[in-house]
Amino acid sequence: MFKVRKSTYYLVFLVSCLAMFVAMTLHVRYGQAEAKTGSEYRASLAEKLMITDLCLFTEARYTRHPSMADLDTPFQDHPVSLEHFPSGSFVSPPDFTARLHELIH
Amino acid sequence: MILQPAILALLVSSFLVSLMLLYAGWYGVLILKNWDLASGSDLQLNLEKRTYLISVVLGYALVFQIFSLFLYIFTADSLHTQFVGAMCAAGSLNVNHYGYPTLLLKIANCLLSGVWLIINFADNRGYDYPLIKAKYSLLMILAPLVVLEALLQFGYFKGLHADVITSCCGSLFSAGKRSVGADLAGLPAIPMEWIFFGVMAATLISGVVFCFKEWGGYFFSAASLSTFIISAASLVSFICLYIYELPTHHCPFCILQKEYGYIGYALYATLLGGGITGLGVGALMPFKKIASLVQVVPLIQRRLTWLSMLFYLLFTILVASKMLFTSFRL
Amino acid sequence: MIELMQVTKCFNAGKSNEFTAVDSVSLTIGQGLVTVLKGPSGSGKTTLLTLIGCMARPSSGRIRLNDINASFFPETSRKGGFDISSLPERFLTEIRRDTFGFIFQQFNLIKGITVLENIMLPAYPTGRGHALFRKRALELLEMFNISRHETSRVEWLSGGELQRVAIARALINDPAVIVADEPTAHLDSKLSCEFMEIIGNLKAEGKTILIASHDPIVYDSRLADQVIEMRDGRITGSGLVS
Amino acid sequence: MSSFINRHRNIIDFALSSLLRRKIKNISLLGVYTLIIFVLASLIFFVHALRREAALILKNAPDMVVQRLMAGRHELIPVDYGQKISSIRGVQDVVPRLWGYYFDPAIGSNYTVMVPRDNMVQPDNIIIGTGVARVRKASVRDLIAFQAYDKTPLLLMIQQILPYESELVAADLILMSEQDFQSMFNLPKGYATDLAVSVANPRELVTVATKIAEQFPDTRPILKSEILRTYDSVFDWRGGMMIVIMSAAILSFIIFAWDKATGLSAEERKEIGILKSIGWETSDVLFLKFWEGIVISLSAFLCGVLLAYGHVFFFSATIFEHALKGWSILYPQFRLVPAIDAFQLTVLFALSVLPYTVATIVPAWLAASADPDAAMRS
Repeated sequence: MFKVRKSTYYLVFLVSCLAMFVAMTLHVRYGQAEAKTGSEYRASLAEKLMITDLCLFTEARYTRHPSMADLDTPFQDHPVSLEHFPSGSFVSPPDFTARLHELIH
Repeated sequence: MILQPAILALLVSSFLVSLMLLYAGWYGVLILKNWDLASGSDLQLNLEKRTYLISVVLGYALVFQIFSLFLYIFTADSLHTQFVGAMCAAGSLNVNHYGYPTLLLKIANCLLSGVWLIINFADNRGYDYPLIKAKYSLLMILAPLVVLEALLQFGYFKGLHADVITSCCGSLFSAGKRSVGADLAGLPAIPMEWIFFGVMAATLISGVVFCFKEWGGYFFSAASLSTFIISAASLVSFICLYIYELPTHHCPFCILQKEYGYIGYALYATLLGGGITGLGVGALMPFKKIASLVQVVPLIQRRLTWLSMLFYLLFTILVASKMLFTSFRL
Repeated sequence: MIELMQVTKCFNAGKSNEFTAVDSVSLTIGQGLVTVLKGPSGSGKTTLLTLIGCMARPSSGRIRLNDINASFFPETSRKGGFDISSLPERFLTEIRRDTFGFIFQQFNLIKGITVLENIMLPAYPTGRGHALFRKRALELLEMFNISRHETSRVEWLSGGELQRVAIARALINDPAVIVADEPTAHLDSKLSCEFMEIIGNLKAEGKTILIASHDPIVYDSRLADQVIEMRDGRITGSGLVS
Repeated sequence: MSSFINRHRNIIDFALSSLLRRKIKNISLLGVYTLIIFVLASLIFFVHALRREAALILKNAPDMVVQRLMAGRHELIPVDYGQKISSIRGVQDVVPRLWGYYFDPAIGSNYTVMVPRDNMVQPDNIIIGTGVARVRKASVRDLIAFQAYDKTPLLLMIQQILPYESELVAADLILMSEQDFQSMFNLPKGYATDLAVSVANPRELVTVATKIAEQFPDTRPILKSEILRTYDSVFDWRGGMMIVIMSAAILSFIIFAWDKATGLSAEERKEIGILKSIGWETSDVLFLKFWEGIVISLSAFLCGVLLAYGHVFFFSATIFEHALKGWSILYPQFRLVPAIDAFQLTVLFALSVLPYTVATIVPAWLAASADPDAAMRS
């Protein structure tokens, strides 16, 4: 009489998970190759229109154009910039600008 | 301070390892002071139980150490975008004075905790705890080093401020400037190749001699340690050149990147494996004569020697194949 | 086979609740014999069993085992027995696993897993092949006539069946010595007699058997070669029965 | 070697049996663990895919944008600044950009209005992004009414709708001619929103920026590298509300795990006593506990990551969508291009599995170091 051990079952589970990981990386390659024309189109559109930001959150200026926003935009509506939750929590006010000023002056 | 999940992970793991080692070290002191195998007292029985905990803790610590060594380099590498002028890990490690000491200490701690585990493994094979004093004395050295490493690492990350202009690997590891990196890069490549293959051959030959003739254990261990150091220097001096196929790019960290097929991981892993096992052989040499280990130690040593030779051989094959199969020539 | 010299076991030494469970006991247990430790509860029988069975280390005194197989101990020096009294737990366990099989008063089976797994448990850490000891476990089930319970959980079994599972578990590593602590305490007379029958069979196979019991069915049995009476941690009387 | 493997396989066998015995408890533990990893991994995948897109899209963005600041706010910039800037050595080209925001009171959404460079749009016509078309339910050749600065209506015809692929950059765009832009916003003559500057040699970018900042103290040059870095840090998985919430979740999970590990029930204690009495050694029990932990944490990690991948790249991060949408009316719809970040996953592994493992060491040892004779004495 033959009975499959529990550790064998677990091993099979692990191996199939790892196989799916491999499938995942293959899918990434495939997906990126497939989306190549789309990506290139977006890049060329951005170049043609001189776009500097992605269109992710449209509710406020500093979330729509994070790199173009004023130094203190987030504070004009509310001092802790949580007014545009949740995108406000993803997009922090740009901090490079102040530093660049220090660098230049 | 730059707050990034990777930095957080490194700080957390260092903190955990230090905490574990301090805990282990405290009981190590108690063991060194109160150990008396002949006694069946409660204290002795408790201490014997503690030795299990300490072995487990050190086992985890080694795994975490190796993990955090690679994560550290990886993190430094991913941070380079934040610093103007840094082009890879070499640049971001140079942002403040703590970067490189932390890295060196991490490597040293990996080696030491590996050696500790080898001694522990041998000790557990002897029925009268023959190496108890030796291994806990080593723990007394290891614990402060790990804590120091955690502090230095904290100092490094705390001192990181994005946008500091630093030298990138291009200038750091290019010959002509005064720094350790430059000194390594400045080592002449052709003689370095001879030294590298010479030392490697010496290690392999002495390993074979030791395995079959039971002779020259210390020599093998010393040879493998020098192989470790010389290989690391060779990485900067000439091995990288073949990988990048550029005569001036000496950075030992860029080889960890995807563009080079992650070959750096294989190189560093085999080097570290060879170093730990080779050192382990030497660390066990003084204990060959202990009655309860007479049969055990030579067996372990032989296995370690084979392992060490295997690791170094793999390293050499990797290097040699890179040298042979690229169009680049020095 | 097993020699004890002036063995003492103290609990909580140096504290106010210090308690000497076994007090300078010396005795010899012969190979292939059935030895019964007899005495009221609290007389130190169980503690003595744990000391002999390598479960605990004595506070003082020596215990020597002859003819043991231990990988860590060079074969050349096995003559004259081996002193286990100050061996670390790691090695005590190795000796215990291969030399002793234990049958407990409460059977000590693990609930929620099958009978077969329970029987195989002592073999798990030995590193032997699974198929090998699984075969042995099935043979034991066959031998004790409980094959039909192979995949049942232990909580579904009756007292007599539990007893037999516990004995099968004690035999899985084919030990030279069987140690039983009050094995009949939870059994009725019929089952107790059945148990002694099994013990008789094991004795016939050449196993050394050590039982602690205050049950007359055990110590008055004709199987008992040596009965040792204990009280307050000391031996008060002993004798070879036949 | 084979005895080593046998021993561990046997122990794993028992570890699985023993986990299965407390099904509800362990499955709920596994479930919570998987959920945490799932959410974190989804976040990592989502953010990494966006970051990759941003890098791809913005690699051709203007080298530098020069803004004028007045009273700390973004102001219109005189076009003659551009002429002076183009005379700086190293500057290849200066293009004034005309763009602004338009709030659509009928829908309640914000659009970005832009004037493309080379007369792409005829007067009285517009090109709109797919997002605009969606919220306005408009199609090509439809007329859309806008309100000019003086509340007079302005009727413009849709000449073209940008293709679906452009969603991520242009969902809310309205492209119109300079003439219409002028009549809509009434910009003062000779002014632009900002200037896009391209530099021949990228190495001289900082030098040029410094010169511009010196010549025109009221301007602010924004470099492309900084825009990219901003996007990196915008998407950097830090400080975000999600992560704060999640760290609380991780923490509470670890406390839960710690509690589970330390609060060994009397029954479990007894079982370990039994194991030790029948010949399991302390290190065997430690291995048992180690494998139990690995089975839980590794399974949770693998399942969590795989589920997260499916969630983000096959179901377009449905769970986050609502969180991200927030209160914006116009929300870009895009299918993310799959991208995985091994580094971040390693970090996730470190942050979730290591603390769990450490939390179980001491409790496991406490359980394992029970005396073997304890089971006998009970």
